[in-house]
Amino acid sequence: MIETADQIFVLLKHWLVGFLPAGWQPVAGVALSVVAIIAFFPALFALTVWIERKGLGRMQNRIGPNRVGPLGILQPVADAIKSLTKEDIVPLSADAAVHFLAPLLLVAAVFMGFAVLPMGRNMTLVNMDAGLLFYFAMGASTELAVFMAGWSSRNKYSLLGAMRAVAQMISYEVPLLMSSVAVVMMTGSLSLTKIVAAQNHYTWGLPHWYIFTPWGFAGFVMYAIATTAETNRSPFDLPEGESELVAGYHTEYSGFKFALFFLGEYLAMFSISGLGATLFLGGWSAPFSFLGWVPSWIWFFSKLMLSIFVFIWMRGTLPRLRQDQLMNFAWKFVLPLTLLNLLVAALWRFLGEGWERWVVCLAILLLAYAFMGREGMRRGHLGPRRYRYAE
Amino acid sequence: MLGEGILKGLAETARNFAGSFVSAERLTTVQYPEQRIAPMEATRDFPFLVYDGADWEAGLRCVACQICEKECPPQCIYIEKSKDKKPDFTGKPQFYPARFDIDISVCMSCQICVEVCPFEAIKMDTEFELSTEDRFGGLLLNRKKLAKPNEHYHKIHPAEAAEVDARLAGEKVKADAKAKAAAEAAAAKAAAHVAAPAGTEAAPGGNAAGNPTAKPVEGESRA
Amino acid sequence: MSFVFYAIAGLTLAGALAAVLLKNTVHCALALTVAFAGLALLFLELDAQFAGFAQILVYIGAVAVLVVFAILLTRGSETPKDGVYSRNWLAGLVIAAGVFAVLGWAVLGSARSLPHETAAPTVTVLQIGNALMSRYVLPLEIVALLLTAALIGAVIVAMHEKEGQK
Amino acid sequence: MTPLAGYLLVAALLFSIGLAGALTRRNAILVLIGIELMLNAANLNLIAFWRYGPHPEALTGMMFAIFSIAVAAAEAAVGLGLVIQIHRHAHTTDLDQMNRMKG
Repeated sequence: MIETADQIFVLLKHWLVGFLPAGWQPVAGVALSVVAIIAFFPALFALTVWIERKGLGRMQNRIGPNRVGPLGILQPVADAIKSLTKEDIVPLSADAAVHFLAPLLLVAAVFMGFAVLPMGRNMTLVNMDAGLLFYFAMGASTELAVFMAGWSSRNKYSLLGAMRAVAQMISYEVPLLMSSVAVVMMTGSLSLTKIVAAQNHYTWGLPHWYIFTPWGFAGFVMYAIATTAETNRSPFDLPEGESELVAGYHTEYSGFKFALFFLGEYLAMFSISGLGATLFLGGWSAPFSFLGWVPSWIWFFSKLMLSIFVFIWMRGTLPRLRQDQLMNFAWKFVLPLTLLNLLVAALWRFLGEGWERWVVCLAILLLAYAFMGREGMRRGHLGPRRYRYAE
Repeated sequence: MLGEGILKGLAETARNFAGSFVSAERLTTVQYPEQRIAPMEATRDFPFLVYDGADWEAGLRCVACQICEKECPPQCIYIEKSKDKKPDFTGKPQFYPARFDIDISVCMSCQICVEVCPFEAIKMDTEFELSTEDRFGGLLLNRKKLAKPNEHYHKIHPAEAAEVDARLAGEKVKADAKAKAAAEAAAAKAAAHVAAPAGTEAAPGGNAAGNPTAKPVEGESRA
Repeated sequence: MSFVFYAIAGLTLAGALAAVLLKNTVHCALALTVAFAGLALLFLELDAQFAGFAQILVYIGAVAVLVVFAILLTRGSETPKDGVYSRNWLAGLVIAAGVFAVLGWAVLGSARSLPHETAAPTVTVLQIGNALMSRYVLPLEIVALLLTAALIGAVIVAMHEKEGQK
Repeated sequence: MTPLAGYLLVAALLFSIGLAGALTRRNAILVLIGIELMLNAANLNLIAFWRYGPHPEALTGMMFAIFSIAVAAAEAAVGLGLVIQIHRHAHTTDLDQMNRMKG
């Protein structure tokens, strides 16, 4: 019974594909999985919109939407209908072709990223040998889509927003890659299923997740910072800073195309937190050995929703970073620490079993963190803001 | 240490989030149409005309002196004086507004009309759900819609209403006393006039008996 | 000649032609991205998975955005008034056609003696890693050095002369 | 499967398109785009020959192509840096007007 629950989707697919003649079966299998992903994640997007608005409300001492349906559960449906029925205005001076293509390219690139994520025991759509490289290759093309959106609307604010967004995504893509390179170095393979398999062992009931090692934890923190910046969320949402940039690169979009941008942003959040769960939190492996009977895909999606809640939590708390602070933080704090993290991971590997590797690695990382933090704050580009009032 | 502030902030929002399910103080939302906050004493929305007694037309305190019409910043009050007069609360015949319109879509609830009104005739109401489908006529309240009994005034601004009533009662007493004194003086003069045989026909103050003495006195006492 | 090869080759060549012929420079840059994507698909068609993804990551992720930034920084997005092609464009075209003629003649001439299709090699990332660390470790170090030099060089070349402005 | 000649022809055509772009365009960035196309055509040749070569497990062609991608990216970065600097100095990216050697 447990086995079937764990493999419920795989068995379902085989059963459904079984109806087709043998020749068509592989193609139909892939098509079925693709349809499943394209149907499931936008539904999860609707649920997350509701969770976000209720969560943010609760954090600000208010209730959040509760008018549309019981507990406001139909609010995403209302938003969807509103954005579908709204008129899709394209500015006259806009570059029509590029303006139309930008949201499509963004959503397509983000959907491609889901192909390599292992969502459960042998539930990976495409088990690629260079899966992580494929994921980052797809992630890299979203920057171009953002630029196309900003430039083609021929609007100063959206161009400014697009420039800020692209600059931010590029400067935080380097730490993102570097922190996942540490995981690749320790597992010895770029394939995500192998990474999850490497983390799927238990000693005394505790799992071998990478986050429970010093370099893994530091890597995870850097990864989390980089993902928040990659998806333009919470403290790094300067590109669509409502206060000064109207709505950043998607100012001139309305109706369905604006909903596509919104969907693209949330899908990017899902896929990048799914990747984070796979790299550092052991993908679909259970947190404790005695919990092994729970189906594997439940663990993957609970970790995913946990990181979504952390995104929302950060959005409810942190103020927006200025562009120069954002850039300083990326190049002068996160990147050096991720490079150092690579060194520490190597050290961790060659010091062999035993407690001294814990001490050495922790010491190096904490020292570096304290020193760079203090140095950064002293020189003023990392710490709290200092204002120069007019004399 | 870098990042300390972030953790403190996150802890604070977590406390808010968890607290909102538990303590009332962390969830301050009032579900407007179902639950309401009791309006405070000094709430003011749109003006209304106060009237004493049962019949609103006769009991209107307003004497159409049009001060509020002149003073109103957005000029949203329109008054047409009546031709005849009707007795006010002290019995003295006064004009009354044949037509008194306030366009509440223009009114900005600044309460200047209440401050300048010498006759305590216009006060600020706490009623704000006045939306209508018709944007022009619907929001133009005429005399009948504006008039509300003194009891309503007592209900919404109890302290202020009591103080106003006390003052009016005082004035009424003073006016009555003056009227009584004037009546006796007139009676005494009439008696003296009859007693004095023929002379002093053209007594000074000949016109005093003709018109009621209350008007000038009332003006000063009001200042 | 399978249909898929034709489609991808057509896409790449169309992107390349558009990148060269279009008037609006930003459209050229976007057409260049289509050419890069087409090439990446050609690499995948040739079972060079690692090279294909590296091509997407490096070219579409970085070089295309770099080109677009350069275009905007040099105010290239407004179409120039006095024509898009240089004066002696015909000479350039003739030279390019000549080069293509020579290359085409060489390829078609030796078409028979070219090696034929062999079984698809299964190239795993592990093999590439080992090759990089064993046989190609010297080129790897040199490329690392070159990339650092290029990184610093590009920044210095394109840096605003702060001292000039002060 | 398509014979090797197909890939070589596509690469040759791509190379000549890049060359035509580099030679005929007026804007410096378009010349750089042409050069990028030429480099990519060379990469395509490398990988085609590696794939159809006698022993592909030696990985020579593919490694060569990966290194050439890295070098081409570095070259593009420096080239565009130069173009930006020229534009800032001479306020034009038009190659026909850059005919003065004055500093």
